[in-house]
Amino acid sequence: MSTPTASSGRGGRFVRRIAGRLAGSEAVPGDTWDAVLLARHQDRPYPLDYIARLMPDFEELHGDRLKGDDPAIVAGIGRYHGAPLAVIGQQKGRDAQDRAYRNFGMPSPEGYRKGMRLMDLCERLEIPLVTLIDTPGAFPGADAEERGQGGAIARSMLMMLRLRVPTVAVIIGEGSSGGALALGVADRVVMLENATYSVISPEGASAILWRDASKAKLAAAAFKPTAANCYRWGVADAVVPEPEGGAHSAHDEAARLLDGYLSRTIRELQALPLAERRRQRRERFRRLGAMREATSA
Amino acid sequence: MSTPTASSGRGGRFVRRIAGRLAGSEAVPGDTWDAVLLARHQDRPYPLDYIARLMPDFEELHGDRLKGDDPAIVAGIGRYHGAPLAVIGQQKGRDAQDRAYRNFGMPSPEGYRKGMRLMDLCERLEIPLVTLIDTPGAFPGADAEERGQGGAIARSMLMMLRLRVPTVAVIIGEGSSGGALALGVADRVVMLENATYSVISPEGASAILWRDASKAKLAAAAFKPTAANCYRWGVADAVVPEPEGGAHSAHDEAARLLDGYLSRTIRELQALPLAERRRQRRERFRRLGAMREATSA
Amino acid sequence: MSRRPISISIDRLRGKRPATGPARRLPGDERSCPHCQSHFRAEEMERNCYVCAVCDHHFGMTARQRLDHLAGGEPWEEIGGELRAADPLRFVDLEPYTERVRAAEAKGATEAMISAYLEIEGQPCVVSAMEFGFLGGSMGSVVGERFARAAEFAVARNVPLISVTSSGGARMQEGVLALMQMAKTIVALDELADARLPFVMVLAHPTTGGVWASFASLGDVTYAEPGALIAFSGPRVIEQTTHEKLPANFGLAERQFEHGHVDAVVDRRELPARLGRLLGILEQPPRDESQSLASQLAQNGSERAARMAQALPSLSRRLRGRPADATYHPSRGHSGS
Amino acid sequence: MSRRPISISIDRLRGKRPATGPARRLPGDERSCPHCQSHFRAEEMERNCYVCAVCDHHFGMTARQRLDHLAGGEPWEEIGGELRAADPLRFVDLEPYTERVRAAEAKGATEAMISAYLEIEGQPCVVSAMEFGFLGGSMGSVVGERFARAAEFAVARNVPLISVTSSGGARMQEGVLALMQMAKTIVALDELADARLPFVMVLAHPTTGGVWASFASLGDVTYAEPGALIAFSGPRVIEQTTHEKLPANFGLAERQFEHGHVDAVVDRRELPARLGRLLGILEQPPRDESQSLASQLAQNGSERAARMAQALPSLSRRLRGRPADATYHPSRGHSGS
Ligand SMILES: [Zn+2]
Ligand SMILES: [Zn+2]
Repeated sequence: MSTPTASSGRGGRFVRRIAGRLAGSEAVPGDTWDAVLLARHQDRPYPLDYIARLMPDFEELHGDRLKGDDPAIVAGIGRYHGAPLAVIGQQKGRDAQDRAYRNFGMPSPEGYRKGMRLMDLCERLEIPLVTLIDTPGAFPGADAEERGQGGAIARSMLMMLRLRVPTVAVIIGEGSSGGALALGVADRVVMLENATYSVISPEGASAILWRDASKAKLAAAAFKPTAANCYRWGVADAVVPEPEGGAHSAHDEAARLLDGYLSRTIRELQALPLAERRRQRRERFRRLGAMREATSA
Repeated sequence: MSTPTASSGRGGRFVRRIAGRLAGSEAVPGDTWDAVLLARHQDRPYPLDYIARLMPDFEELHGDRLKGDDPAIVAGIGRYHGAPLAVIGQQKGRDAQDRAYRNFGMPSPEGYRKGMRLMDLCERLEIPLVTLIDTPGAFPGADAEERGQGGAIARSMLMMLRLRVPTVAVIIGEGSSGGALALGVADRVVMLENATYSVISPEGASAILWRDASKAKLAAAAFKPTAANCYRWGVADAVVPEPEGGAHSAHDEAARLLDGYLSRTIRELQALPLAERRRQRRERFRRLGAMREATSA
Repeated sequence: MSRRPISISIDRLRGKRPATGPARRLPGDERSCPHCQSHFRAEEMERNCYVCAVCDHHFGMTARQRLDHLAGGEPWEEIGGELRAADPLRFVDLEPYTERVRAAEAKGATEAMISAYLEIEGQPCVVSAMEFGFLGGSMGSVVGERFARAAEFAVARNVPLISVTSSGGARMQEGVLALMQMAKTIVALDELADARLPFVMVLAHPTTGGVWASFASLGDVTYAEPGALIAFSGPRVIEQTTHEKLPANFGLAERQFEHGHVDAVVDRRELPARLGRLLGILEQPPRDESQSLASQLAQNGSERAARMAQALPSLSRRLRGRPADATYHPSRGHSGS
Repeated sequence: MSRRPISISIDRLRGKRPATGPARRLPGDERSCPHCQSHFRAEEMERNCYVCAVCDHHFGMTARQRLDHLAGGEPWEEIGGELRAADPLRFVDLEPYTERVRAAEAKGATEAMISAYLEIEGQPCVVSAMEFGFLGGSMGSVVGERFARAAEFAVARNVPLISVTSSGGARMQEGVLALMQMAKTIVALDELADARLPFVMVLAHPTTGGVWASFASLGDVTYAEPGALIAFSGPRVIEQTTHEKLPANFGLAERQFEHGHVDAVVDRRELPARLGRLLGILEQPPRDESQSLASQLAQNGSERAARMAQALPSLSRRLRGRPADATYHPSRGHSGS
């Protein structure tokens, strides 16, 4: 079997989807665990912190119109650079009480359905959508399962894919598993400098792959979930800088840096014809992956 | 105040929306209570009885993908005259056990949401939709309320209104209240000869308006909910004949008579351009009502 | 869709109402709060938006009071005011429907909903406000038609639609034609949606039956007043049918919020400001101005970001080697789009 | 959307498989049922579709067995069979990912999903079947790509797509690129929807994690095999995280049916007939033929109705006086449409 850096090998040739990117410099290995810690730093700005800075006029919406309101997801509409903008984000709590209230940023199906309700509003009223992703994953509870956690995530992705308005997904902290990707199927997916994006949390991977809950650092190094790596793989379209020392050290500055990217990008996306924007969005997710082709079966 | 048959009167002139129809002969008064009893006859064919006769190849679908499956509503797709057709109907039970299982044909929000799931499928796969309406009303339960009974009915109407495929609603028995109308916003609304369509059941009206549960017959006579009257008011576009003696006496024949109307109507609707079909559908419900105009405030 | 010309009775502007119009004074000189038994004089009530100054209980409001309140005392322009109830079924229960209507009209209101064009905190919009005092705020043909004309008026003026509901449901005395008004309101909202205009709901006490099961459930944003009962089936019907014992707060706004059916419970005294802000948020900039404005502001945003980026030497290292066009470069100028 | 030419390895048709292909015989000569402990020889198992003849327990099936079963033993045409796993992260946990893949491939399967063009009961369609034996049926880049190519092939041939899932979720060893396959399958389904083609799901044991949270949840029609575990988070994760005690049937097909997430629990032995019938129902007639066929049949229906209507003298009385064009007149001929 070939490894990704070899362009040919026993039994196959490398499909050059991401080969170009992988040929770039590797991530600095020591940074990975630091990035994991930074991405989860308890003083890091959460969606409501960004919203308060980017959109002083913001109306938070509540409820999925089906069953309840999930505090792990905040959703609403605000005034942004002279036009309406919708935001959906996973919200962690800062102190112990708030963390419990927000269920540690782990959404239930009601949260994703609240988001879909807002997507429907975006579609009808032609309002662009920004998602702010920061979750250890969707909530793993028996009730959540029975109310369709899997289907809620799947439908959220499908609905984002079909939206006719410009969409930007920003990984602002910890983007873990399908619970993160549910809000991540956007025209542009960007990561803050110290954000991570991964198929599973390092702790989860440690327990499952190493069968040892203490191997999280090892797992983090293996997953390489940093913004730089995600950018190399094509999973992130851009990396938005954080203030020196990290976003947690200067919320205002972090918001201003994000503002610069968002306002420019929304404007660029609005300038694209709808058909082209949708083509690009589909193509973006259609091409992701790395594989070989067997020359003979 | 003017009465509907007077075209002018004290303080107003009659808006001639339904005046033309009302000028026709009145319904035979003695028929009303008979129609109520016939519409609810326990041997009357229910949706699954029609489906079995019109579409031997029928796949019933279950579940709203959110919370559960409501036996008071049956929904599925079948082969009808060489093409797929979707059906949503309220299903009463015939014996005591089945009646309880079907909750007496009173749908919960899950039932309407199962219906909406099927409407979504119709839209995506371009499959015409027929609804078969037969309910004393939506289920009045505290749980149903908390899971959004009102919103489920409203959204079901909105979704039917927006569908791009041809739709036909058939009142096959008792069409009572918003629980019936939730499935009734179609291109064509027709009633079987002995079906009734009303804002409330005679018993409900009796208790509320007469403050006396025993005045149901009086209420029925006041509401005049027969097919002939609904046709006169423009609420029904056509009346489909039943076998002599009523649909309960000959299910096969009742199905054949419905088949004749449905197959012709679906074909006619399919021949209409989409924009024209939607215009007609909106206009149909936009114009219903009876009112005066004050000459001076 | 047949578009009748929209008729507006501007002779019904505030201050020009005939003496036989709606009672501006509540009957008697005082009202007592059903919750805390405090007494208030009529002018105290009006000053506090018909909210109990002691316990915040929200009293009922007439449609005119509601429109005056939302318009901040400024005049409003009625839409479809000339429409009056007919009696298509020649309906008689304990008394003839025509008599019920006559009695309700004699109290001053013309129907159970008033639609009007007005400004809320400087935001032009159309508001349909229901009148519980007119046959329990029931929705008959006139309510359906006034709602539909309100939506059509909003489309014609390109402004949002707001509705304040207070209703026992469909008007039974108009039979199945009353039921059809539910569908008519849905048609109206679909036209509004085609025009990409927002629909904002304010659920006042009570919002039940066919009103809750039609347009009142379909707000883009849905506020409710504190303590408002919001239900399809009322508590009595439910208890009679299912023999369930209902909790004391069944169907109330606060509980509906918990169950995800309401965006916020809003004190009536804050409602005009809240609605004004919301309409401001939702306002779409004119197409062209939007692009230039967005472009301008994005430029500003980028310049600020560029200044910040001076302090980020580590970033350029990390981003090195990437294709330039796919990266966010705060220090680079924008190409025109 | 970039449309790569679809490559088909027709040398993998049934009967032409290399000896090193998938094991057609189960290891050893017998298997015992984990539920009722009955013993069966391999040929007995195959004859009964790998279902316990005593207690109906559904054993696992390889993807090839699944395709053979659905195709009724007829040949099928593989889609994307040349794709093999890469190791973009150079991933090592307890052993290197490349070693795990090598070991899995050595057992005969090429990846955790096989996509193929075949006929089920005479209905042409594309089937993507998962292989739990290949790294727990985990979804990595190859699974995502084979699924996407299956959908694109279905669009090219204008046939429905069916998927049979059996998976532990995303393939962790491919990191975030495995996660992205969830989105890729959604893109594929959106293309299928644009072509108005149906997507039918069959959930086999187990369907969990990122597979359940992407395409597997989005069937137009969704069948599940009896006893299949269907969940986003598995029971162990849930118990560890929430310290809940889960019911014995947590997440099983029968319970998922009760909760509204599955249309029917279907015994595997009935699956080909059930799918064949469903595809027959969903088949759209060619546009023109459709209209003429419908017209013909409607004519027939009308003639039958007309015969019936002879026995209905009361009807004509009741309908008298109505505008003729809005009424259903069974005795009248049809005007051409
Ligand atoms: Zn008080
Ligand atoms: Zn067994």
